[in-house]
Amino acid sequence: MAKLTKEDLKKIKDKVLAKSALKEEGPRARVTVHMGTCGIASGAKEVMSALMAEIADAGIRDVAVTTSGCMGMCSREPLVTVECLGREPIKYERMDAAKMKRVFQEHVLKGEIQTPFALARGEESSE
Amino acid sequence: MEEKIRITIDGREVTANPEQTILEAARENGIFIPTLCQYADTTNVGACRVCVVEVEKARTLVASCCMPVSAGMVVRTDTKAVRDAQRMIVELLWASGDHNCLVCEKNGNCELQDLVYWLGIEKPRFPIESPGYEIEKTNSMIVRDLNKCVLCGRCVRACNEIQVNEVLDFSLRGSRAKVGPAFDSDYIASECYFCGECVDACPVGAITFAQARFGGRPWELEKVRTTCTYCGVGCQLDLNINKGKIVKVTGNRDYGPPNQGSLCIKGRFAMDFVQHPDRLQRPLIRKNGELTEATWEEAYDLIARNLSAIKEEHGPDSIAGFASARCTNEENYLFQKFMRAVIGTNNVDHCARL
Amino acid sequence: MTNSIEEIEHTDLILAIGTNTTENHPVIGAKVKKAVRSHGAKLIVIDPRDIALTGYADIWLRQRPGTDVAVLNGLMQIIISEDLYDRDYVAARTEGFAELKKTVARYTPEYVEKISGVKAEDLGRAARMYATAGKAAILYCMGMTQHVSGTDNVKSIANLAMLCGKVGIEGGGVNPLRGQNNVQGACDMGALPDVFTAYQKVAVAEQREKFSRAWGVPLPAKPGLTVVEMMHGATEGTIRGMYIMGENPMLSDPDLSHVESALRKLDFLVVQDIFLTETAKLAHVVLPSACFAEKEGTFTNTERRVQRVRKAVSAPGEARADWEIITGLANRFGYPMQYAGPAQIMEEINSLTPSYGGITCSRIEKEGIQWPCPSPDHPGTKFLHGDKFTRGLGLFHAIDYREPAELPDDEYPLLLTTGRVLYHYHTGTMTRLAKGTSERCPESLVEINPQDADRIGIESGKMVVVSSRRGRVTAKAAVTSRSPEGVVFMNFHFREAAVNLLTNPALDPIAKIPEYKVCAVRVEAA
Amino acid sequence: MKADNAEILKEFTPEAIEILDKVIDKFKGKPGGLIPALEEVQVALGCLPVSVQKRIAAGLHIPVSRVYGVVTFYSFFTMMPRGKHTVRACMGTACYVKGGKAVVEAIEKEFHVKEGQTTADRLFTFETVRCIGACGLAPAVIVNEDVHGGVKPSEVKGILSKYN
Amino acid sequence: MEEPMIGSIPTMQEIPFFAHQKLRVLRNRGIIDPGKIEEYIARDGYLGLAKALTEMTPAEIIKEVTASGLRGRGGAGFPTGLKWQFCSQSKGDVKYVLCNADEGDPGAFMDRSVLEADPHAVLEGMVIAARAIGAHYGYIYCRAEYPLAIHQLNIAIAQARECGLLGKDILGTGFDFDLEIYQGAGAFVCGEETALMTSIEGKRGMPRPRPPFPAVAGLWGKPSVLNNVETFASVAQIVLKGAAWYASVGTEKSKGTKVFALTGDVNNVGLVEVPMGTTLRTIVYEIGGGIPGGKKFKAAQLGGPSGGCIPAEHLDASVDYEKVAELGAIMGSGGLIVMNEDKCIVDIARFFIDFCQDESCGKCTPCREGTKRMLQILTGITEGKGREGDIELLQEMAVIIKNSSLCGLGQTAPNPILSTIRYFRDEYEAHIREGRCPAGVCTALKRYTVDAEKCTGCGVCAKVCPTKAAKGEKKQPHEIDQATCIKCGVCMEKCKFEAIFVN
Repeated sequence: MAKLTKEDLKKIKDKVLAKSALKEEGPRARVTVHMGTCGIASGAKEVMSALMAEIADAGIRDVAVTTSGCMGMCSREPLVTVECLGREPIKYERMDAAKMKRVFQEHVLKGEIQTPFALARGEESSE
Repeated sequence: MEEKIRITIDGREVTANPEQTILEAARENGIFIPTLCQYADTTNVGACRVCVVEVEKARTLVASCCMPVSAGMVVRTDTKAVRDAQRMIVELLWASGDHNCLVCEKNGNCELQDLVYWLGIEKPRFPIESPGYEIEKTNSMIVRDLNKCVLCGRCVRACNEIQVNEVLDFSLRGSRAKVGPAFDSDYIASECYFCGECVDACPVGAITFAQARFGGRPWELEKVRTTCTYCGVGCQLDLNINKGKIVKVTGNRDYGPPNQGSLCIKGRFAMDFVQHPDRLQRPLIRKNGELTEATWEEAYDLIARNLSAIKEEHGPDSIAGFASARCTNEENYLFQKFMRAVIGTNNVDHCARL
Repeated sequence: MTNSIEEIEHTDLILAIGTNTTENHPVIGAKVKKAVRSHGAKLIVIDPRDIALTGYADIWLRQRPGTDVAVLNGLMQIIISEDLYDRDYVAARTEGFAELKKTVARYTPEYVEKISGVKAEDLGRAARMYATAGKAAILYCMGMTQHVSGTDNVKSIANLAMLCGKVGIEGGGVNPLRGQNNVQGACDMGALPDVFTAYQKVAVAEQREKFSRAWGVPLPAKPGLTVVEMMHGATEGTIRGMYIMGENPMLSDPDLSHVESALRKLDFLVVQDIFLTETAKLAHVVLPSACFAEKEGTFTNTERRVQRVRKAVSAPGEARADWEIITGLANRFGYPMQYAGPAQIMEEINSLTPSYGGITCSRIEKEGIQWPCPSPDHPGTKFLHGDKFTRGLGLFHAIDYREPAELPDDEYPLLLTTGRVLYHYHTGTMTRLAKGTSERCPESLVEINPQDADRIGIESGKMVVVSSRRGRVTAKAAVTSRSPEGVVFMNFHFREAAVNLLTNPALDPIAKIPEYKVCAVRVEAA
Repeated sequence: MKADNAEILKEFTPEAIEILDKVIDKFKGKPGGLIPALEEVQVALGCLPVSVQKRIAAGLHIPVSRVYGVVTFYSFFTMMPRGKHTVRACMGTACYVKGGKAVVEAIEKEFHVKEGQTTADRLFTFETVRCIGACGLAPAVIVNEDVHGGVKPSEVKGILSKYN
Repeated sequence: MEEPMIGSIPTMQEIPFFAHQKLRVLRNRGIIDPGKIEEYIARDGYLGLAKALTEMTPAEIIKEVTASGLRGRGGAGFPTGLKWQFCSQSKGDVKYVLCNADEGDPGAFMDRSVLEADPHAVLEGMVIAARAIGAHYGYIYCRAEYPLAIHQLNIAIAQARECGLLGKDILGTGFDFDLEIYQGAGAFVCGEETALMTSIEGKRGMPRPRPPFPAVAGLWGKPSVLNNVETFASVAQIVLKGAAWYASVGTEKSKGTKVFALTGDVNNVGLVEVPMGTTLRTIVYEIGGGIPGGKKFKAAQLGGPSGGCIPAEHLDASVDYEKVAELGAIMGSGGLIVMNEDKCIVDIARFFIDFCQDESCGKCTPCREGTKRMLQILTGITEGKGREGDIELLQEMAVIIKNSSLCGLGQTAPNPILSTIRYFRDEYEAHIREGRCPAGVCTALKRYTVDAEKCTGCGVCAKVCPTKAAKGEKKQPHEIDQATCIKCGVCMEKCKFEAIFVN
């Protein structure tokens, strides 16, 4: 990335927001694996591997995968957030490879929220 | 010169230089604050905390050795909190090692002993626990008994900041911390130069002179100030004499230039020769090819006779004299005077070039 | 020293050339290190050996032994060509600059590198660092003087210091570190063949007459012989009698076999010492003297400070202080010498010696005084040449590099240089009797570079034979990169491996100092 | 030069020495470079024995006493060769209150090591650490890079048996 | 379209753990990918910096930060703006900005989490601080135990450099600032500011006396500002949104939010950010979800080994600098460890003093020797060797050590002892006078006894007892001989009738 000026910051913001926004032409969905130290210690890496394997197997191209830091709720790690176009994000708790596989197959691909593992919906509020 | 500022110590208003510490200002005004780790001409580290005082508006007690004075500062050196802290600190130090004055070379000249006495501590409230280090007696110059070490770090600073030999440092940490050469080796196996600065710096009996052991109690020793006989630096030193013998050599930092109390291994530890049995005690005269003892009169006679004869026969310039860079000014003066005025030759030289 | 020891600690730059300060003058060495570590002074070391000071140095120039004039000229060439010299100082206080400039112009960094092995780039850095430092003190020692070019070396140092205006200022100067406790005093007291006290010349009638009057006898005008010349005289038979007070030429002089035969040829030899030294063993009469701890008097240290010596213990047996012995002898010769003690001798010195005029025993009770101190109210002199040099203007000497007298060749392929080690002193008469120093350094070591050692096939701890055209000694090898390739180092403290059996008696033509620092040797496994 | 390397060659291969010298070169003249240099060397060589410390001291122009003082001050540094795996039991407050002490005791008992020691077979070096920041998993045991959370004393053997 | 089952899933705001939090420092958590600077920028990242560099003078930055009431989040709570002002007034062309990421308190992981999840927030704060004091170089002192944090930081630094947000001519304004990570090598004391600087200088991390203060003579003797991760992470938003915004939450003297690492005997272990002044009860019971297993709350340890315990009676206390200090704890960096009734308070005090004495650098006497002796006394008490007068001696020592130690480590090390004696003196006395550990934790004081009513005399305890301390006639109630019992607890574990209990 080239050296930025103040004006560039806003442009980047708009660009990122535009790019990351879910849309029909893709990406339709985004899966975020929360990978802080505690998440990783609880098995977030296995969850991530399972997810990547599922995506590869399914040959899907319009699902974005991203990582993020700790959600703060260490005792429920690993946590995964699934966002699908036009729907509220869902946080899944205490994930493992099998659950990830199921969430991918059912929720991401078919839109069926897996309530047994779901912790919450929506986003945290910040100022 | 910067302007003096006014501060109050123990109710007395005194003046001080702005860059002075509380300790320095107090000392200058004859107010006693005990110290242990403080050592002139080295960094004030504030480690032992014996010198704590109360400063108005300060959150805690402050170490007077490293707290600079500031205008209007109000200091108390003698409150209960100060004394309680000093007592606790000294008790902790006492209990932390093998401070057994009966067998300690420093008895009578020990700063910890002085502190215990000054504070009037009967015995520490903590069980005495010596770390149990082996006493280092592996060289003939310096003995180290780390069981007596109070970790004031004076030896480390003496080694690093005064002599800049950089042989000693702290190792480990917390209550296991130690001072010494790298890898916890003994002095003789280390790169130590045996300048002995650490011995002079040690306030307790942890680092002492090996050859002075049992050579005399501090109060039995007479210190004679003189100039070192070795190199041309001319270090001022104290020969410590007991019963007509040199027991040890100590530096004295009050003497000022040229060495400010520092010495090297030779000045410090190579004075054995003075008392060596091989010293010449009587004049010797060669008789039948052998050097045999004689009286001064016989020796003088023989010299006067022979040199006069040579002078008579070959002239004064057939005689030559070596003066000595080892002898005093007065002796060299007399020697050249002797050669020039008595023998009558300028054939006088010494080893200046060698 | 032109300046004082304490100034070293607070100067901006120290240039140490030909001085292994930490081993030979440990307390001054400490000041150098302190200046660097605590006060941020810069340090330039010029020495063939990797001495302890190099570890503290900003720049270390490792010249081949004996190439100092080339290195110093090289420094000056850069300083002049880059216009870094002190123009005002040179104009106001010196003469002979044009000559100097012309001579040193030849010493380009590349040329100097060829002669000395010092990298051109390093030479440049050093030149700039020295010239641009505020205060800069040069320290030197026997590594400069014990060469056939010794006088040239010293003059070149003076040239450099004057060129940059660093003489006559606090923290600056040209500072020879005197090796023996009272070598300065012995010189000051006229224990030299051509001068009385304070360098008053025997050849100058006026000065001679002053002493003649004071001593009540006529005095010879012709300068006498130097030590090495005396030995030659003894060999040749012109010197028949010798009186040696407290010296041990049998170990300290170069080419010892020659010294021994000279001393043996004497008709009469008197040696006055505290031990039966190698020299004393050859004497006809040996007089036992008191050592420093057994008598009163004064020593003058390397910074011209006259300090008290005090009696702490009694001399053994019938041994007497040297001054007592001399007065006794003089009286026996019919020349009366009556002194109540050294203090009274000092009074006589005060009266005859301008620079010692005000240095009385009582004044130096607490702290020594640095000469010149002409009168009892004079505080002494911290540094010399503040306003002007002794001769008025400082004279530049245009000097060319000359090779040492003996260089390695096929037969003797290595260069031997000699010196002291920290733990011993001179011929070892005293330190070798001390437990501590002997324990720390029990034997002589031949320091040799790993590359040379590999080539010759020797290793640390093995005995080797070192031989020169004059003799051979056996000692233990210490393989170390402290020694540069092609150079071996030995100390001269051990009679078992008396290095002066090897050294070359070639003299500096002016100072008559032998070239202890360079000779050609061969090293082989023993 | 062979003679200069004699001591260190007894313990390390020429390749290892080359790595060491590279690190020394990297930090030569850098203020405060000692600690990062020691960190890198320890990662590369596994430990910092006397010979290595001497070489670092000489290379960085730092007194060897200071190097040793630093090595023994920081708990990260070790002068002894380590085991194949490093087992660290967290003894942060959270782990302590959740039974970390019992886990430590179990490891010590099971593998006959004390804190700071290496097992006789050189398989494990056992240490305790003051909080790895994974308090949510208390009590935690870290083997090499793997964090094991909620460890019970009885599970210790099973967890460690996977490492060999 | 309404999801058929979604109603059964609570919203984030309906979950108490999240509901009571107010995210400022943690505002990007779980949202951005910390490895992508553009995601940070998309959340208004570096706008604060842009404002500071283009619209504000250094004095204005300091004024804004001062007005916000931000206080150092590392423990002592010194006003950040004031610290910067002192440093900005120090003369010198070389100054340093230092970030303390040596989060050494056991039980604290706030800084790790921020560095892992939002490293740019810290960088941005540091650049702003540099601009305020006139520094051009900085260090982040991060403990080596945080490999992921260091990894994320390295990525963030590289990206920021590439974007011209670090290095020369930042954002084209002509301001230069760069920084590097300095890895701690495992010494808790290096969290102390002068020790941290000594450590960066490549030496043993031993604290130096103050004055001179770091603002005057810090790293390498140059004026330096040291703040912790959370403090720096707060700065950019203060600059961007203004002091008034920041000061809008919190108490009179403690403004803004505080991040806590909530751990121990609590249902929701995790990282929480709450407004200053939130009650301990809210944190423990609402956010933390209470104590597992229906156990009782005994105390919360605040401020790690330098802090103190707050007992149940003060659950409703407001958590802010002043109140916490008044209760004998300190805010510290934010470790909040909840302890239930099963925890022995003497054992906890012993744990903390063990930590402090182990981490003491050894330089000053009170800390080096004093903590060792306090540990010895406390260990004695937990082993049943406590003596009358021990409590008083501990108190006296604690006061003197606090009062006379060289650095913050020693000056706070006795806090856990003082606060536990203050609130749980009876528990100390039970150990000393009755040889009893009320919580049944101290092994040496455990007494295993048989409830004769429940015992069926099955003999299992006698069979498993390694020292034959448990014995009795068949079918008769058994007994445990206290003299030979080694308190291994096997008998209790194996008893099928729950007839063996421990007090």
